[in-house]
Parts: sequence; C-alpha cells; structure tokens
Amino acid sequence: MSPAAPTQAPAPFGAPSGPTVRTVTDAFHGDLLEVSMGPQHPSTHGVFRMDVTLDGEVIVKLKPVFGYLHRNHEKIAENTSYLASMPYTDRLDYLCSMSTNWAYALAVEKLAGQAVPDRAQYLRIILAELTRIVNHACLVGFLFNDLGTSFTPLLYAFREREKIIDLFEALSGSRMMCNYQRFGGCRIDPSPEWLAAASRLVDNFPRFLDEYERMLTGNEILLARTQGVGRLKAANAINAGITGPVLRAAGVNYDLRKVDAYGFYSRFDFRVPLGEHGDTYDRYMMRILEMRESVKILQQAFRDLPTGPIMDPKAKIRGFRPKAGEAYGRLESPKGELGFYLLSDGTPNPYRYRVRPPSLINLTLLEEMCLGHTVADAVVILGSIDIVLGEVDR
Amino acid sequence: MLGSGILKGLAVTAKNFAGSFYDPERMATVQYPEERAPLGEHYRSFPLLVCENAADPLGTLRCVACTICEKECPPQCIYIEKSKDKKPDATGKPQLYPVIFTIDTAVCMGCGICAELCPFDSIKMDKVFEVTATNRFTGLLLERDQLAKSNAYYHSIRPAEAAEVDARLAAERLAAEEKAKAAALAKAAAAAAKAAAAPPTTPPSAA
Amino acid sequence: MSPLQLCLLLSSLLFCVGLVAAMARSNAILVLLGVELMLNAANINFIAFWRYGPNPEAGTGVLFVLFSIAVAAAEAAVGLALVIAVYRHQKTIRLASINRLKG
Amino acid sequence: MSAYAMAVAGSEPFLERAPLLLRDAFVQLLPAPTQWLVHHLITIVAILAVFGLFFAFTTIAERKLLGRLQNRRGPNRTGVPQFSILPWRFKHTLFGLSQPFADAVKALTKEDIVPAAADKLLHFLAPVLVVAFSLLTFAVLPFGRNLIPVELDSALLYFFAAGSATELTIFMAGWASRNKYSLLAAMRALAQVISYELPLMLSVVPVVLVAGSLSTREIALAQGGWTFGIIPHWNVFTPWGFAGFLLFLVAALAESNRSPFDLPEAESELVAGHLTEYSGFKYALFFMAEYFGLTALSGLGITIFLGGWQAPVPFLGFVPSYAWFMLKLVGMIGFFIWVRGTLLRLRIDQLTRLAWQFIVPLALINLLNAAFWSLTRDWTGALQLVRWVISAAIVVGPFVLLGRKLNAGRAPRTYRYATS
Amino acid sequence: MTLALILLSVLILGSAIVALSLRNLIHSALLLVACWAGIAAFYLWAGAEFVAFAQGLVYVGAISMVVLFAVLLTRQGTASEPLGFASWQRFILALVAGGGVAGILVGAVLGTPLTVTTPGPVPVLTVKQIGAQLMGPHVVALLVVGILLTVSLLGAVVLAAEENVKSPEDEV
Repeated sequence: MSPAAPTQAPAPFGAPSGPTVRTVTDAFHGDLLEVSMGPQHPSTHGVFRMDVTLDGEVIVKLKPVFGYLHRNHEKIAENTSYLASMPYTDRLDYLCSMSTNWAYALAVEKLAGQAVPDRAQYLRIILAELTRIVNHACLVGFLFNDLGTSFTPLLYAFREREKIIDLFEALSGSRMMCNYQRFGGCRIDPSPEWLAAASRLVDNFPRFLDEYERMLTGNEILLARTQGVGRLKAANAINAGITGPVLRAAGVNYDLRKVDAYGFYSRFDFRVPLGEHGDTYDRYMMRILEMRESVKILQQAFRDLPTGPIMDPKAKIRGFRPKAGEAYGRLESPKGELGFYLLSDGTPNPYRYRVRPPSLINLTLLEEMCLGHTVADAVVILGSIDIVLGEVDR
Repeated sequence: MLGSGILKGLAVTAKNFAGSFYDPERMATVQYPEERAPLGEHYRSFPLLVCENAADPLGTLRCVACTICEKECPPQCIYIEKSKDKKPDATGKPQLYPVIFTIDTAVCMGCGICAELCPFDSIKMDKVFEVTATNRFTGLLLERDQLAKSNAYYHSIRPAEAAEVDARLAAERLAAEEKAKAAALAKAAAAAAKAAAAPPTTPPSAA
Repeated sequence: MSPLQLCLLLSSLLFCVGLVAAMARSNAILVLLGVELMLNAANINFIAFWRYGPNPEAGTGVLFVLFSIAVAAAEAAVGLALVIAVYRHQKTIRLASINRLKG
Repeated sequence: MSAYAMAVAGSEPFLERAPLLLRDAFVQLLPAPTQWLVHHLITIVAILAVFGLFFAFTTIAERKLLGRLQNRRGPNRTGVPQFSILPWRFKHTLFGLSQPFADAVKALTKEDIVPAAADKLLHFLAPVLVVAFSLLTFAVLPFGRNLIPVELDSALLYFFAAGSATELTIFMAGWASRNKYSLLAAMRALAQVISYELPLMLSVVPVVLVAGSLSTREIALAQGGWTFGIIPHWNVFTPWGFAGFLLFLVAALAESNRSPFDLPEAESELVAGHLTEYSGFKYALFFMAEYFGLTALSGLGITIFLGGWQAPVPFLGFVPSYAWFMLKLVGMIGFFIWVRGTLLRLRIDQLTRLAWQFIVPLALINLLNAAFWSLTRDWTGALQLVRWVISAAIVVGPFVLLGRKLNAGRAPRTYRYATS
Repeated sequence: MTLALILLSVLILGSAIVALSLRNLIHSALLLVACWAGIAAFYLWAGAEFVAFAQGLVYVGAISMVVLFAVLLTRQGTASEPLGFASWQRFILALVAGGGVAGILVGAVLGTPLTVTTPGPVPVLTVKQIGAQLMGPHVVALLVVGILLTVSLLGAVVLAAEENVKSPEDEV
C-alpha cells in the first residue's frame, strides 16, 4: 500500500512551496540579524543548532546544524555482535527504547528467519504502545514548554509518563534504557501483578488525557500560537520522506502499523487519525488522538494476551550468527518510520548496519516550515516535529 | 466566547492545586532521602560477582574467567586476566579463576548483557544505585574484591531469581556428583572387572 | 540675578544647544531631537513666566505647556515615523544622502 | 497632612494609628532641624523593609504555589542554619521558608560576569535604575487609612510617569549586553511598553471619571460603604468596574512582563532575554524590580478597583486597614502566580494586536460606560436595575464581537480518521 | 532654592550638550532622557506638579521609547556614524549661528528690566483647577489638540507601516 495520492502535483524536493516570503537579497528591508540558536539553548531539545537569519523577528533563512551528539553508532554496531548492539539502540531514541529495540529485533529476526512466540508478540505491542504514550506525553509537554508555559503541562505529562516508566523499570530493569527485546522474543516475562498494574494504568489514562485537553486544547492562546503556524504540504512531506505523526498531520494516510501490519497489529482494531492543515496544531492533535488510539490497542492487548513462552526455543543467545544476507526491518515508532538495514556476511558481527532515523528525516523540512514565521514560532515548530538528538546524530 | 478556554485551564490548574494536598495520584513525589520508592523487581544498576562464601569472597567466586562477558560487553568495560593454575569450583571441578577482574563503572552502561550471557551464573546485576566516588579514575574502577558479593546478598536483592539459580546449580551439582559417582562406580566396576580378569597389582584409587 | 532670569538663561542656552544640534548633526534622528529640545526650552520659559508672572492662578502658562507637550508628542511620533519610512527606502538616515524625492 | 492630624488626634482605633505613633515617638527624640528628614527617611525605610521582605516571601510563595499547581512540593528543605557553636540543635526545615535568604546569599556570592563587548556603564546602570524606578511607584499608594507616603493631587499621573521608566531600563539592559537574544528582548520590551502603556491608563481612566479625582487617597476613600450592609461599594462590583478591572489585569500582566506576556525574557525563545548576560547580584536586582513592579501594579489595582484598604464586610472593620491592603495584595499576587502556572505565552505580533484591536477599543467603550454610569447616578429602584442591564450590555456586546474578531475563526478542530 | 535651580540647569544643559554631541545614538537618546527628566524636575521645582508628571509620562515614558525604537529600527544602535557632524563647515557655521542666537538671547534676558523680581509663594494649581480651565476657556484648544493627536497617530501608523507583507499564516 502506498501513501494516499496527493491532490496536487508534487513540487520538486527543496523547491519553496510556502508563501512568498522575504529573501535575504530583498533590498527594501533592513539589515538582517543572524542568530545562532543553540547548541546551548533551552528549546532545541538537546544539542541542536539553528542558524537563523532574522529580519526583525521574522525568519528569512534557517539552517539546521546537527551532529553534536554523533557517537558513531552504526560503525560501532558493525564491530560488535548483533546482541551487543541492542543496548546501543536504546540510546538512539532514548525516550522510546522499547520500540527502537523492537525495530532492531525485527530486522535481525528477518535476517535470521526467526519466529516469535505469540505472547512475545503481544508483549511487544503492549510495550510499544506504552512507549508511544510515553513519547507523545513528553512531546506534548515539551511543546507547551516551548510555547511558554511555566512547566505546568510538562509536569502533568511527566507525572503520567513516570507511572509508565516505573512499569518499564519493574519489567526491564531500567527506566529508559530498557534493552528488553531479544531476537526471537522478549527478555523477561511480566508477572501477573505487573500486567494488572499496567492494565489499571491504561484504563486510567484517558482521564488524564481528558483533563489535559480541557486545560489546553481550547485555550485561545494555544489556538493563536499554533493554528496556521508551520504548515507542511502533503506533497512536500512525501517528497522529503517525512513519516509519522508529522506526515499524518499533513493529511497523508501512512501508518506502518496498517501498511506493514508487522507483529500482530492486524489483529487489533484501531484507527489512524489524519490532519488536514499540516500545521502545528494538527501535529499536536495527532499526538493526542494517537494516545487515545494507543489506549484502545492496549486494552485489547491486555484482554487477549495469551500464555506461553516468551522466547523462541530455537533462538540462540550465545554465538548468534545469522547466515549471509540482508534485511530491512521497519516499524512505526512514535516519531515515524524507524528502520534498521542489516547486511550479514555470516560472521557474528553485521557487515553493514544502517539506521533510518525518523527524527533526522523529519527535520529536513524545518526551514520550509519556519520561513516567514517568527523566532518564537521556530521553536514551537521544532518542538512539534518531535526530534530526539540521540537519533538525529546517532 | 473569548476567554472560556483560558478559564477552563485555570479551573484545571486549581483542581490540581487542591488535589496535590490530598490525592496521592496527583502528588506522587517521594521525599527521597527519608522516603524511598520501592525498586522494581528487575531493577538493575551495575554488575556484581557472586561468591559462595562471604568470609572468603575471592576464594569462592563462581567466575571461571571464561571471558564471554569481556568479549560481549557492548562498551567494553570489563577486563579479565585468567589465572595460570586451577582451583576446584562449586561442583568440585578444577577451573580457572580470574586474577584480575575489573569493571570500569564510568564506562559501564548497566545494560545487563554480561549477566544474561554468563553461563556460570557468576556475574549478576546489583540494585545499588547510590554509587559515588571521589576519584573518577581509580574510584570508579571496581576491582574483584569490590565486585564480589555473597550469594546471600544476591538472595536478598533478587530472591526469586537467586532461588532459581541456586536450584539449578544444586541440580547441576547433584548431577555432577552423580555423574562423578557413576563415573567412580563405573571406574570401580571396570577395575573390578579388570581385577577379576587379572589379579590386582595396585589398590583401586578412590575417586 | 533673580531666579526668573536664571530660568530664562537656562531656556535660552537649551534652545541654542538644540539649534546647534539641529543645524550641525547629519543624523535625522538627532536633528529631530534637537528640535524637541528647542520646544522644551520654550516650555521652560512658559513655566518660568507662569511662576513669576503676575497672575499664576489663571494657569495659562501651565496649560500652554500641556498643549505644547501634546504637540511635541505628535511631532515626535510623526517625525520618527518619517525617519523610519525614509530609512526603509534610502537605507540611510544621513540627511546629506537623502537627496532624492522619489524613493 | 489632614489624615495625619486626624490620626494623631486619636479619633481612630489604636491599631490604625500605631505605625504613625511609632514613627512620631521616634522622631520626637531627635533634634528639631533633622525631624523632617528623619520623618521621610522612616517612611522610605519602612517601605523598603516591608516590601523587601514581601518580595522575599513572594519568591518562595511563587515557587511553592507553582509547585503545588504542578503537583510538586516546591522548595521545602532550607530551614534553620546549623551552627556548631550553639549548644543545641534546632532541626526544622520551616517548610523551606528560609529559602529566599539562602537565595540572597547565593546571588551575592556569585561571580558578576560582564561580557567583554558590553557597554559597561549601561550594563551596570540598568539593574540599579530598574530597582530605583520600580520603587518610585510605591510613593503614592495608600497602604492604609493613614499610611500614604506622599499625598499628591495628581498621584495617578505620577504613578504612570514613574512606572513607565522601568521598560527603559529593560531596554538598557538588553542593548548594553551586546547579545543578540538580549537585543531582540530589548526590541520586544519597547514594543510591549508602547502597546500596553495606553491600555493600562485607559483602563484606569473610568475610575478617575467616576471618582472625579486623580488622587489615590480620594479614590480609595470613595469606595467606602456597603449596599444592604454586605456588598461593598468597590468599583469592581459595577459593570464598568469589573470590565475595567479585567482590562487592568491584562494590561498589568503585560506591563510587569509576567506570563503570558513575559516576552522580553521568554526563556524558551530568547534564553533569558535581556537577563541573558546578567548574573549574581545584578540578576537578583532585576528579579527584585520585577516583583516590586508587580506589587506596585497590584497595589494600584487594589486601590482603584478593589476598594483599597477598605474592609470587605462591615463587621470586620476592626481589622486595621493596612492588614486589609496586604491581604488583598497577597490575593492579587496569588492570582498572578496562578495565571503564570496555567497560560502560555503570546507572540509579539499577537501581543500588540491584542492591545490595539481588543483592549484599547474595549477600554474606550468602558470609558463611555463609566460616563453613562456617572450620568445616571440618581436612578433608583427599578431604574437602578435598568442602569445595571444597560451598563453590562455596553461592555459585554463589544467584548463578544471584538473577541470573535480577535479569534479570527480559530477554534478546536475535529479530525477524520483513515478509512483503511 | 536658587542653588537647586543652578544644579538643575547644569544637569539639563550638561546632559543636552553631551547627548547631542555623542556619536552613539543610543547613548544620546538615554542621556536626553536624563535631560528631559531634569526638565521635569525643573517643573516640580517651579511648583507645576501636573506638568512635571505629564512631562515625565510623555517624554520619559513615551517619546524616549519611540526614539529608541526608531534608532533600533534604522540600525543606528550598533554602527555609530563615521562622522558625528554633517561636515566641519556646517559644524562651525552652526556654532556661529547658535552662539549668535545665544548671545542675543542672553543679552536680551540680562538687559531687560523685569518687573517681577521677587519670587512669591509657590502658586497652588490643583488638578481640578487645571481641568476647569481646560474644559472652560481652553476647550477649543483641547479639541484641536485631540484632533491633532488622532491625525498624527494615524499618520505615524501609515508612514511607518510596512508594505503589505504576506504572513504564512494567512494562506488557507
């Protein structure tokens, strides 16, 4: 299945599609002010830099600069065993290690042709959707911080996130660096108490969402600050390879959970919300609606969770050597399409290892979204794209 | 009407303000040094080395210096040097032991891969998270004696897992003993048979 | 020397400072400020004559100054708006360089 | 000094006169030629001491209140310092109430960093002047029946003249730092003050019209009395007064650079705006001035809309007037903190649009409303009701219409879901 | 009293002279604020309380802001002029003209026999009196000033408004 056909012919990638804005050479305006926002800036979500050129407060040019957090992840992975890369994938998108783990496991399983037991498949979906909630709650909180609240929405979101993170800790041993998925299953079988606690939490979560939305969604200042700000056209988004909620906010129906139906997602009943304007408000609402859908998925998963082993009995933990070949495993991480490309030459280490990071690719159209807006909007637009620098810089 | 959204927001924060005084669901803060939140069942911090006897930690390490963990450790924070001689392990089998076993906790990322891969149930993940040192080079480089923790301690932090490990080890030991016994018996039987075939010249050795 | 004379001297000197600035400076904003100062010097005179004049109860001097301040505010607003408009077209506010009528 | 004479004559309860008597008792001890000077100095010192402490506890109150709004506890650790020379140990954290003093020690001992390229003189002058200007405004606030530092005939004009200078210092700070964020903040501060000076004054003018005076003392006095013995005659309990109070609140938030109008120091956009290059004590001075400004504006709001030092109910009249003033002040500051804990920040163009397209027209309409109110002063009985309805309609109608225009069709959206 | 006046005069004249001879426009504007504040203090000294506060409000509060805004908008804040004066000839000419005017004025002031030389008590002029005067004999002037201010406000907006720049938010 391919993304929904755009209504207008796609513009060539990189061609300005936004409104006509002032350019640097426009002779009728004042001198321009170049500001280097970041890498030390409270709103760049890590060590990220935006070289912005301002006319007054209006952005006429924006250059994203990244790489401050480059850790050579891919090269390291080519020099360690398959298993030893698993904890490193936690550090890619450190807010959603569970789904990053899964994406890597998915690629390796494809490479080695391993099967995954039913219970493990369900557990993976449970953890991935919990991760989606964690990520979106964080994102929405930080977005409001960028919008200038004094931490209140962020801390409400963190309060709920903390409850899920505590569950992760109880299950996997670590709050954020879970290192939980394995090739052919999962590492630890959750106890019935854990499942009960998680199920209770999920049932309570819509209450929090309702309160959160009552507090902010109808707020006039939020509407004024986000509606119409940072528009992204569907055609451009597709051309730039943008995925995830940012793409869906632009109105493109493309969700790998439906497209690939990896894992057991085909067994679940959930809907994919779509935006219309592709602006910051749509991107914000996509996250809220996706959290609601995740709750639905989780409730079904807790209801249907089968018993049985969580690990493929044929899986080898020590001395894992997939046969030579290549595989690309991808899934719908909370930020978009997260893919791992692996090329094996039959040794314990992958010959080639490559990550398709959604954060980085979603960032490519930042300038287009920001042009013509003010500095204050640039910060908000960046926040609404949802980047994690660990994944952008790798 | 303009302002209704703002008023709603004010109402929600007011509700949270009130709720923070009586609702533990809202006010989840724990006053840390005095109160502590319980650690999760599978919580992990840094690795430790299990030894059988707290009185002689270095002598009774389960580790046989196989260096699987050293090889598999993702950030390569483990350094092991094997011994030249062999010492009998828990099952009585003569095994190598580590002369040097250091973990650089400044490098360790606590992923737990070492504990997962250890075939001798020797390296396990600790639950102590309040680790500080005044020197960042020597203070964070943990030696054998700092890493060695008794099996009783392991039981105290992870009762279920430790019981399972002990049961498995006991079973292995039993199996080893039985195997040894069987081997001895077989040996004895063979010797007896040999003796029966030819008069013994040497007394049968005790296994 | 009486205080009234002192006030008048102050105002005359202030007027001349404004005059010199308005004539000599090349920057349009400063010329405008010089004119402002000249207005202020006039206001000082009004207040001085009100204070030492024969009929302070009528308050004519005070009222005149109030009107003058209002006019000065209008003058500053329009004048500076003109300066900004000129800058936008000519990229300079050096008076010597602004020598074209068409922007 | 008529109030003063009255107070000394003893026609009022003792508590009401206590501060003045205390001052006089001290002044009498000194030689006659210095008395007038000491008389004023005591007033100044009293304001500095009271509002200095008030500032200190406002900071901790803000942090604790914001904490509670956000389901945190806020600072609660700083208690009694433990000196080993004392024979006993008094161990109590005092709910963290000594936090401001610890903060002060920290601010004083921090390194004072001045950027190499900064305009040294202006960089130094800005924090000093900002505190000075923000303190000037306290001079005309009636803190109690007899406690008004300077009685001026045109007190309101003085208040605004003194208050408008603070933004100048923000500009100085921003410009002198030679930092691009600071420069942007300086521009924002200027735009903000140009836009909000007018609404602030216009929101106050109706009260001047009805009270017929620019003197804060007169305005506070005019709000005495109760209808039916319970409803106080405060301006806020009239349609025009309520509307004016709301407009005043918005404009005051903008004037004092508080959230949601904290654009000059928008920490998520401009790092810390004009404060980016300030550290240590200079930073603390800015912080102090900001709270002084907020306190002064709250005090003005109380004086002109919330009845000043008047008691809300007659039977509580025995409580001294300055206690009422302080209580109302605490309430106002609490409200500002609550707003800060809830709202997000506007953008600079939205800020100015709000001022010019919404608040200024509404304030002008409200002025008409107040004129109507004072023209119909002698309507009684059923006509009183008609007067209320008309007056309410005069403000509500434009509010709804202008609000709709300001919203420009922005509303929460409904979303579709993918069909497949 | 006279001493205070002399001090004020020194402050006003000193800050005005320094302000108008500086190259850095921001410094000039800020020093002029000091000068205007000094003039307001002079009004206070003369007993014209209302005028003093009006001067503070309008000059210190409003005109200074507009001036600073204009300086920043025309980017004169950071780059100071290479030459503070139009040209040396102009400067000398202006000095001569200014000095001449000053000489004439000072001579006139000192040479005129002023009838009122003994300062009386500070006249009291309440806000009510000023209001009555404004609404009574000077009501036409008040109206004219009101119209003038409105017109100038509109004029300033029209002059300073940018060409219609399209905002990306307006597009559907």
